[in-house]
Amino acid sequence: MRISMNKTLPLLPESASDIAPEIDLLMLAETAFSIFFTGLIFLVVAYFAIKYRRKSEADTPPHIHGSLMLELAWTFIPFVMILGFFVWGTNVYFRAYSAQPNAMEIFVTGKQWMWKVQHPEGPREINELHVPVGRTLKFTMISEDVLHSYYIPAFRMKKDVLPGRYTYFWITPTKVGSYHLFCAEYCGTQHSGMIGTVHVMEQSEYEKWVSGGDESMTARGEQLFSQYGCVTCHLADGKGRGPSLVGVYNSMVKLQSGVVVKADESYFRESILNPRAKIVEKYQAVMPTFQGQISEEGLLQIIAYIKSLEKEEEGGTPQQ
Amino acid sequence: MSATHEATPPTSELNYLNNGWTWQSWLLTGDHKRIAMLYVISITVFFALGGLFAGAVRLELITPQGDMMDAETYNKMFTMHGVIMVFFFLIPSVPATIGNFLIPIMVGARDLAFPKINLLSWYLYVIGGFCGLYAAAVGGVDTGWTFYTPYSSTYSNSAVIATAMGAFVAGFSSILTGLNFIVTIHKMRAPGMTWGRLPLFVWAHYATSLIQLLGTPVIAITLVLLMLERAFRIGFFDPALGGDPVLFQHLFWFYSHPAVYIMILPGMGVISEIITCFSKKHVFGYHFVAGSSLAIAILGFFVWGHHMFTAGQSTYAGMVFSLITFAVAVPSAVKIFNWTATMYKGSVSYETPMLYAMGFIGLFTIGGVTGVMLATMAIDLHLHDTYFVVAHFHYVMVGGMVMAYMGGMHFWWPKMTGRMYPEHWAKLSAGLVFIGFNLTFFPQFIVGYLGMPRRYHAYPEEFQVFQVLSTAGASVLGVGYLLPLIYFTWSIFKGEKAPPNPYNAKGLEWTVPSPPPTENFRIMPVVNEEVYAYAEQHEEKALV
Amino acid sequence: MEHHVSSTRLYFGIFATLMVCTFLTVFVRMNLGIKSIGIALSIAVVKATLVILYFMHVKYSHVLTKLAVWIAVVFLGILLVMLSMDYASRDWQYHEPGWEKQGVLKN
Amino acid sequence: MSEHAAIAHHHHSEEHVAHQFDNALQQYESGNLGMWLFLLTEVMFFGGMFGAYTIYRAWYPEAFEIASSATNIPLGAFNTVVLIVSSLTMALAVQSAQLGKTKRLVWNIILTMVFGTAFLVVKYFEYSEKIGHHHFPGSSFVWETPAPREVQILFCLYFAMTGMHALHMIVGLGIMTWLLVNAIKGVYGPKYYNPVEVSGLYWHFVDIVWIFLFPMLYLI
Repeated sequence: MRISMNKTLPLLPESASDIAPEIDLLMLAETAFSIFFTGLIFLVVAYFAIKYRRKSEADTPPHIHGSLMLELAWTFIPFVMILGFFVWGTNVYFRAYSAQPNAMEIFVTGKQWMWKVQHPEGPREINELHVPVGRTLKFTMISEDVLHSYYIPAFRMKKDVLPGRYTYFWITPTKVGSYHLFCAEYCGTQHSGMIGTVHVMEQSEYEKWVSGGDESMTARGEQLFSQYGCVTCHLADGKGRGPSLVGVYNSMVKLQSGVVVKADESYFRESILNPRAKIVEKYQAVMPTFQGQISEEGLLQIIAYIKSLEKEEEGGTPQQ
Repeated sequence: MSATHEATPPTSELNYLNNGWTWQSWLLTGDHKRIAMLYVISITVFFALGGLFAGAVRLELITPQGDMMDAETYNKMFTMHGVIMVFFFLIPSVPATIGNFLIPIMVGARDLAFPKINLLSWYLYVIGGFCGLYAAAVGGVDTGWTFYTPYSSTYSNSAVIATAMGAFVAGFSSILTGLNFIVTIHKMRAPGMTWGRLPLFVWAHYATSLIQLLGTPVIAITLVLLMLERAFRIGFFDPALGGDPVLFQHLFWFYSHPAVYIMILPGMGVISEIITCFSKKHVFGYHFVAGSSLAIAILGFFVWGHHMFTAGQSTYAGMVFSLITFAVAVPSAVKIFNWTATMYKGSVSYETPMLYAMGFIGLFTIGGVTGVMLATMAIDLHLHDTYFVVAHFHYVMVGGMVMAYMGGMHFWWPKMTGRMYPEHWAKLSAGLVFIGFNLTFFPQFIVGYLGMPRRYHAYPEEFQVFQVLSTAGASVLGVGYLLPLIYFTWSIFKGEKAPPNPYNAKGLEWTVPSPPPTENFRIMPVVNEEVYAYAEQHEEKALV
Repeated sequence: MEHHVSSTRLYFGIFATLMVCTFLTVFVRMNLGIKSIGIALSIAVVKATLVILYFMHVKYSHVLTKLAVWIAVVFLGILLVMLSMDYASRDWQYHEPGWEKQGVLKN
Repeated sequence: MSEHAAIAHHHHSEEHVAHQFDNALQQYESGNLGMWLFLLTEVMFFGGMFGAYTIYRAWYPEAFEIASSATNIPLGAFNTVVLIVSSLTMALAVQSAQLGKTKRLVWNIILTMVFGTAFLVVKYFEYSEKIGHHHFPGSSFVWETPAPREVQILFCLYFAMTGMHALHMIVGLGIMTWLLVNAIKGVYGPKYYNPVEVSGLYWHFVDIVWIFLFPMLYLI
């Protein structure tokens, strides 16, 4: 497998995502700013060093205390200039880490020392990632052991992958090719072996690839849902001992304590592993914990299934 | 110009070095100058050790396959390099050696306020150092100097507790040094030594000491919690125990970011002294240079989250941290502008300390502007945990602090030992250090932007050319650091005898003999002239 | 050395106040059964202030000592506030646009 | 520097003034400031744990409420009283030294030590009670009712915070012993009471830490 390289400008990595050109532009602007200031300092120091070199031991330099105007100038002018970079950089960052609508989902599980990926349609892969060009992707990531960081230099994107908690990022690949995938957060002995390849494919090719015939995540999740007996209490009509899960994803749930929380991936994960942490209003704390019984990948499958329950109900009358 | 000159005793008289030759007179001394020399020796040992580990890392990285040592050994090499250089070299470097030696003399006192506590700091440092050496001897530690949980507390199979204990104990050494400095600067200034007359070296150490007092205890308790979690599974940070690994990062960086300023502020103090002396001019904007030290120390406590932009920290918190990080760049820039302006219309000579100081200005500027890049959240998305970060902090720590330390050692070597160093060799080594340093670390900016993560034992082939350049530079740098070790040692025995004030510099330390007597002053000084009064010196000369 | 010497009466007065405060905080919790972070910590702050001002003589001390106390309070505050800032706002950015309009689901 | 250079004024003749100081006042002020700076670091040392407590309390409010009801409020309250009494006797010890009442100084130091020891003894019983109930975190931890992991975090904080506090008490008792020996020798008086005062500052600080730990770990 050949990694795509930037041939026109070998000092820049390949640029293959929607935010990559923006980050490159920002970097270019800051580099220009930096070269200007560093160059200025270098030149002035060199000029003073030569012009005012000591000619004799009896040199008598004038006594200059300083200048308030100069101090104010070189305090505030650089500050205002870098404030511009702050606003610009923060803007791009917020877009990169904020939720985007209609994203295609990718589920990543990191463990010492491999990256496992699940696609909702079914395919699973290790240390590789196949994605279509031009689609917005939502990465939902979790670690089974220590800290990792999912880093694709060609996308100019990384995010730490933590144990016990989902982290996310959104990105749109813009260029077909194969790119490096690295673990950027030190994770132990084979840290430098926790690498792989990201394949950005044409939409049509991706569809061919993804229809490999594997069972979908939703289907696997549904199996787990009945295997662990979830289905016996979480009845779809809401008459079970546990609340119905149909259409719950992304909605607001009122808890016994009166607090209203958002039912996102983290909420479901917590409710499976630590059911008593958040009890839904009008229900009893009777659910046992599944801590240590379901793998992180299995949890993602169950959550994918719960999320799919909403989609199936779209158009129909919601069951309450 | 000074009455103390007339009272200068003949060199045959006792000074702090020849006042007692027994082991006890050194190991149980309360004299800040002797303790400073003990520190010089011990941090040199650790610098050499840390340098050896760095050498191993650089050799391994010549080839991309990772074929010189196995991954575990490599991980231990960079961890030990980081731990030793940060906790046992950079943090004590200037404050515990040059600072310890000079602060009482500069403010006009006989010693630090608490000589026994000063000695205790050195012993704590040595005990901490032995903990670190013990960890290395029983197989090393492989967590990275940042000790991130849960790897350090649960998964690593190396000597984490011994190393953390070393850093913990050395931390108390640092706290006590800072405490001693603040009390000395507040309470023991000579008559007439007002706050506005304090040398900028003292101001910088005052700011440093504040950070040592307020930041170090937080990492101390964090390391204690880490050790408890590792030893007894008392959970604080491991998610398997209900904890949050990001909390460890918060508490760790609450100290470790300000600690970066512990490492650089004293260096800035050194540079202020050198530039004014070799330009024969009052420091431009004295009050702003002094104030910027305090500004850096205080603002430095508000920026730690910029190490965690990609760590799963809230983006909104990150925004606040980013903004203040931009702000903290300003006082550093103010210093650089003022140093440059100090040379304006001066009488600039190029002795070795000045070469180091000019090198510092250049390298620290590069370190600073790349820091502004990393403070930009969007750029940090790409650059965090890559070689770009490695290059950036080496430009600040090595290009900044080590250059300043070397400059300071050359500048005050005649004062500390009473001997001159060989000027030509020193200039050669300053040049080698500057060239070797840039060759080592500049390629890392590029390989970092290309996307090579740090702490990689093996790496894709396309990065090799930069790593080879870097290793080549490191060997030049190594020679640059070996030379001073040799000629400094030589000069102690064979060097030319140094006069009290070889550079015609200003400041109380240049009014006492070289080396100074045990209690620094034969006659306690009274200060009645402004700081850095180089112009007055000439007027006086003209009158005579 | 002219230093302030507090009277024995003052010491016992402060001591009595501290005792009353301790009684109050326990009474609120055990007898009234109120678990209130606000009440308990406010009483603790009052007690700590009394100890600092009178037992530790800060009220009669050099301005430098007063400054040291304030620095301790301020920097502890920086640690706690900036730390909480992250935890309080962690999940804000993960909400997809328009999610809040979906309303509360009644199970 | 000056034509009017000062004459060296070593007050070696002045009793108890160390060689690096000009006079007793400078030594007194230095010692005092030094202790206050040390307490500054102590605040930040405990501050790290207070930070962890704040976060986990916000994360697991229910678990913390359940767990804090397992702490023994009467014993905690008793210890609070004991520590406040010891702070009073410590303050009186400083006052006695200032006034030169050596006998009263000795007795107040002894009382401070007695109350300090009483605190530790009560703490010992509290610890053994908790360990007996398997509430010590780690492999032996048992918690029957919900959310054991989250409850355990509070006990981790409980043992870390009170343990660190108890360690400070033990150090304090060591300092008191040293003070007592010197006080019996009659070292301290109106001219030289700085060691008593700075030790008192330390003792009061440890008291203040407990003033916060008590509500945080027992009451809320």
